Amino acid sequence: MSRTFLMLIRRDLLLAHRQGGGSLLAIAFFVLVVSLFPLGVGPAPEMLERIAAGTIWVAALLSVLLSLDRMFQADLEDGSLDQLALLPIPLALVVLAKTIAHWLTTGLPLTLTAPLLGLLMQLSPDAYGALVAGMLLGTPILSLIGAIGAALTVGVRRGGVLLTLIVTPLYIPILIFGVSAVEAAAQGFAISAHMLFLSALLSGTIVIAPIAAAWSLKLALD
Amino acid sequence: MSRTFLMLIRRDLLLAHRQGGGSLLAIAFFVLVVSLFPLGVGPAPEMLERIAAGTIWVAALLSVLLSLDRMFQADLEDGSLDQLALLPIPLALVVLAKTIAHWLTTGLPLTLTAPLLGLLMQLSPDAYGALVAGMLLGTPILSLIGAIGAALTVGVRRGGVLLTLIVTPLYIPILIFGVSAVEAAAQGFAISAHMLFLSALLSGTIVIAPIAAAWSLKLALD
Amino acid sequence: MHRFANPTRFLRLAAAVLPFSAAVAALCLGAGLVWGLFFAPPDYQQGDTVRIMFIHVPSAMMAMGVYAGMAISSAIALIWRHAIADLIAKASAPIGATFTFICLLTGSLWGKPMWGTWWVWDARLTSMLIMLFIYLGYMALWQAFDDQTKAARAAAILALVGAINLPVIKFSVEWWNTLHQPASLITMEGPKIHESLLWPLLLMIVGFGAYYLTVLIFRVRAEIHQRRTRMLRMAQADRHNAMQAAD
Amino acid sequence: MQGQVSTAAAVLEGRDLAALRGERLIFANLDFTVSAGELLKLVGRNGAGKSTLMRMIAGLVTPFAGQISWHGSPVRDDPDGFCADMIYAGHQDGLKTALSAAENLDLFARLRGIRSQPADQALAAFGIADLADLPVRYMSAGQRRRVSLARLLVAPASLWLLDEPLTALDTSAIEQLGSVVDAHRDGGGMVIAATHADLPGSPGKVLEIVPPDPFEDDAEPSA
Amino acid sequence: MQGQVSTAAAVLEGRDLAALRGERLIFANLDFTVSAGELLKLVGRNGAGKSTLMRMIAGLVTPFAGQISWHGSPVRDDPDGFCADMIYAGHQDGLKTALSAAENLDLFARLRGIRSQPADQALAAFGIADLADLPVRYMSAGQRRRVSLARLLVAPASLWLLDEPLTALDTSAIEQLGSVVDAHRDGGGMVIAATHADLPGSPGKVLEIVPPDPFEDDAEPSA
Ligand code: HEM
Ligand SMILES: Nc1ncnc2c1ncn2[C@@H]1O[C@H](COP(=O)(O)OP(=O)(O)OP(=O)(O)O)[C@@H](O)[C@H]1O
Ligand SMILES: Nc1ncnc2c1ncn2[C@@H]1O[C@H](COP(=O)(O)OP(=O)(O)OP(=O)(O)O)[C@@H](O)[C@H]1O
Ligand SMILES: [Mg+2]
Ligand SMILES: [Mg+2]
Repeated sequence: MSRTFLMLIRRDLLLAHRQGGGSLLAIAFFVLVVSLFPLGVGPAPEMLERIAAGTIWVAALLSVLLSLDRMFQADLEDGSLDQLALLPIPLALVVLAKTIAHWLTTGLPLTLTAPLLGLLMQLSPDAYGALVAGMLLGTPILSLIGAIGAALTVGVRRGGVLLTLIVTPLYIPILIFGVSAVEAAAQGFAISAHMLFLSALLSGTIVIAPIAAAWSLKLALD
Repeated sequence: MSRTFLMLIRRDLLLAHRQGGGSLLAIAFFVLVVSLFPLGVGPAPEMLERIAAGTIWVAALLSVLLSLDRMFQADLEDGSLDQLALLPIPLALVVLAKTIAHWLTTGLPLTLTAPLLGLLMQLSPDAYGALVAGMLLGTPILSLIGAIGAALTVGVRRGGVLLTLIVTPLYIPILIFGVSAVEAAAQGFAISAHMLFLSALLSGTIVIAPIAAAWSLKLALD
Repeated sequence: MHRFANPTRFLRLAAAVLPFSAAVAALCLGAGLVWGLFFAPPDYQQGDTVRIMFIHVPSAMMAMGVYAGMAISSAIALIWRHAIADLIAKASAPIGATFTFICLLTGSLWGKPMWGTWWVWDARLTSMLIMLFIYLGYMALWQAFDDQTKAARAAAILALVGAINLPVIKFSVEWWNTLHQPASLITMEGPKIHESLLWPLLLMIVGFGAYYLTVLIFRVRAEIHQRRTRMLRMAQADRHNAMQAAD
Repeated sequence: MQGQVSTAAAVLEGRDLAALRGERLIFANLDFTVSAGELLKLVGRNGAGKSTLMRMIAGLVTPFAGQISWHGSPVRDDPDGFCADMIYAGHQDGLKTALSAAENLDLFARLRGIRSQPADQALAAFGIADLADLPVRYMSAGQRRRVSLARLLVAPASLWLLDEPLTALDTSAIEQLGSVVDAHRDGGGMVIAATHADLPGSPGKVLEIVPPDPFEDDAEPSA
Repeated sequence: MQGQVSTAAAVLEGRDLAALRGERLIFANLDFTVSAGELLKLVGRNGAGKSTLMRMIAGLVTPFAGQISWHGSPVRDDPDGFCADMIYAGHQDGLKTALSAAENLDLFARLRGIRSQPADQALAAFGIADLADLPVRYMSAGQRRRVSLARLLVAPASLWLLDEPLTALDTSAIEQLGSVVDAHRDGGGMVIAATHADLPGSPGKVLEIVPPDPFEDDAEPSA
């Protein structure tokens, strides 16, 4: 069982790699979206500093959103989702493995890129820790919630945009806590409460999301 | 020829409608992204007013980006792109028809929604005209440039994200001019220069983009 | 089979050019660096930080120049289906992207003492950042196709479309008033830089150009050899299959 | 509608199965049995419900009525045990086009945990050993089909479910599939195949799927 | 490799064609002719290049060498005129699953400008008149194939290109296709079909695609 599980993660990483620099493109999109804002909003540094945390988090959220689309869709289209569903392990574990692979190829690289964007957006030096810690806890939740949305909309007409609509509202709490942690840190306050909340959310979703997503996938295959 | 052309536009509109409220979803995404900002940045009105134009334009740009993905992909996957390419009219006209349909289902509804979001973001009353006029001229350019990107990446691994990477840089001039028109109007300046620039850009791309996209599509079918 | 345009002519030309370009690159870069870093006088305003210029300006010029070259060879490849032109464009991209990156890096290193910040969102800096993305997109597009002939044509179309960014970068300092300083080297009235800085700078520029040419030749050669290996392997596989089928 | 009951003990048994698609009853009161070494051919006109039954047996579609049992106990009670001993080759290939043929097969075997034959050998059985390292993306329709059928040989399973396996295959590949199926049955394996053409090799039982009588009372879905 | 030259004047003619896929020569020096009323069957093992040739004739794939002419003049000179008189039914159905069968056919006929038969009649010829208003999404593999073949009847064209038309069809549908093809040929139409199984109806010419000799010098791509 655990060998199959690890093998599934490796499979998705291999595919992401073969299908052309998965994480690199996610990072590029992240940087691009963040740089759109100064262009739109204007370059005044004190202005940028104020919107820095929000912009970086929103961009991370959009980058994850954009990459969710293909989480199950590609496997459905070529029939390999049938094969995954027929593996002799529970479908929820398959989903968990795919979600971990998704995080490793998007959430993690985004987290590692975030400080650089902080520099571009004139983020206050005290806030970098909170930004990275928040994203380290928050991005796995994004992948997990995203897995539910991706499973619900897989094989559905206009799935991509529908997915966005379903998932974005669920992302908002994470956005709010992530951003307020950064702002608290910038003003010298403690961020342990924020981190505690994100950790609790993570432990909750890591249990619930794979099960919910597995149910939804079964519907798509039926 | 012109009957086939009009029929092609009708076809895509019909499909967008049948495949589940195409425009509605684009609008919803647009509204969602804009409303993330007061959440991420905080609700102070003077702050919102300063970032209003930029945020609305960036959100419109992202909504269009997100909808480009399926412009040719769905037709490629089910083989109807072959049939479209074999119609007895030049492929560039087919592309133009599809682009017009794309604009009618995304750019136009976004333009019509934008004033509402202006209200939400405390946009200065003088600026609404510039916002709508700019988007009316700018969103067709987004669809046209997007068609090139969509055609280049159709059928390609990780096409969606690659598309974004290719197209976003090309969108930036439109973003900058659209936003600065709104800001000029808010400060009581004339915006005719901005509109002239956008019109010129539109006339240029309407000629070049369908041809470039048609070339690229031929590659995907080859 | 002209599509695999006989590359021997290119290879011969490359072999002839290579020693010169390598020598010019080594000489100019060596002399320029020593002159610029140790002998050129510090600027009366900027002090020693002005020496960043000797890397920054040549890499900025090369970033744009390489892109222009890439766009031209893409056009040639599209119109005349010239295989070597494709390879030149492909081989140029990573070099150009590196120059762009160096320009951004040295620019922000310079920006910290000059403007008090690593980065500002002014038109020139931003358009340079965009150029980096166009380079990356171009390279990613090559990677995204397995079929090299298709990849070549798609990438060529993108290179041409992306070329509109070039004038935007070049004239950004004039169209928008920005922090970045306007052109002082290549202007209508001739260079506006003091001679003591101008000469090492020119040396560096020539050195960067020769360096680009040298690396380009190496990369194109590698591409040609790779393609040959691929063709030989395929021919071998076909023969093997034919022999098997005959048994 | 019934398959003939064979003399050997049935390993796989479907009883009183009914399928609903889009609120329409596709088939009902369907029974079948498959014992060790048997081949069950599903036939029926286009749209009769062959693919639906196939997916139902695999466990992908839930029966609207009836029950499927494996070695005497309902599949529902231990789906993972059943999955471990069954391979489903559906309409779609289920191949990753970015990976080579050998990589696809290796992945399949590793995910299932046990490997019965190396990928090369399985590909050779379908006459495409020389394409082992070619990405599936480059393959023709028939070549892809061969790779997807080669999966049957890389992981052990006693039940094979083949939905229109002959699609796009040329005559030599059809012969090869026939002998692969025969060898599997000789070793006690079972095969269920839905196909319009003839599968070469020793003949098997036939189950014809016919639409339910719309006037029969208890076949009505609302009943 | 050559098709036999027929006595009637050739309408479609391919001369000295070669195809390159992924920098590899698939076939070379291929010649064929098709005259009014003729059926040309493409045969060859899996991966021989039947689909490639089909797409090349349709104008989707550019020939690496050689030339195709239509009524004596190169297709390249007037692709639109050729397209207006040709229907290509490829591997993929080219149907929009959100639309019903009738809507799909109507769309096809309207885009081409001229309609030869109403959709219902075309669907009836393939025995699925009752499915006219069912969205294609809900159809089985064979039903979809029938809809996609019904396209041949809604718009006039003298050349039909059929790539593995028999895939997923049951015997009755195969018979129907056979008679549709015969009727088309009787009216002077031409058909090129790539298929591994036999198409019923009056026989046609056969063109076998064989791989180029890898030992022959000028077939070497690096030459
Ligand atoms: C990351 C930040 C920067 C970027 C992306 C950047 C980019 C560029 C570009 C694209 C050029 C154009 C070269 C040409 O027109 O041929 C250039 C030239 C130049 N840059 Fe920067 N630059 C940056 C920061 C700076 C800073 C901080 C300074 C010093 C105050 C500076 C001084 C110059 C000078 C003196 C030139 C030569 C202008 C000429 O002679 O035409 N740059 N830079
Ligand atoms: N993009 C590509 N790159 C490399 N090889 C390719 C590519 N596309 C097709 N091929 C190869 O070209 C050959 C011809 O493919 P084609 O689909 O025309 O065969 P086919 O005769 O239709 O076979 P089938 O009977 O299996 O459908 C195959 O061997 C295939 O592997
Ligand atoms: N989601 C759905 N909603 C409504 N009807 C459906 C749906 N899916 C399938 N059907 C119908 O169910 C029937 C059975 O389909 P199935 O694919 O099982 O047929 P099949 O026997 O495999 O046919 P074929 O030989 O054409 O492959 C078809 O008549 C089809 O129209
Ligand atoms: Mg079926
Ligand atoms: Mg084929």
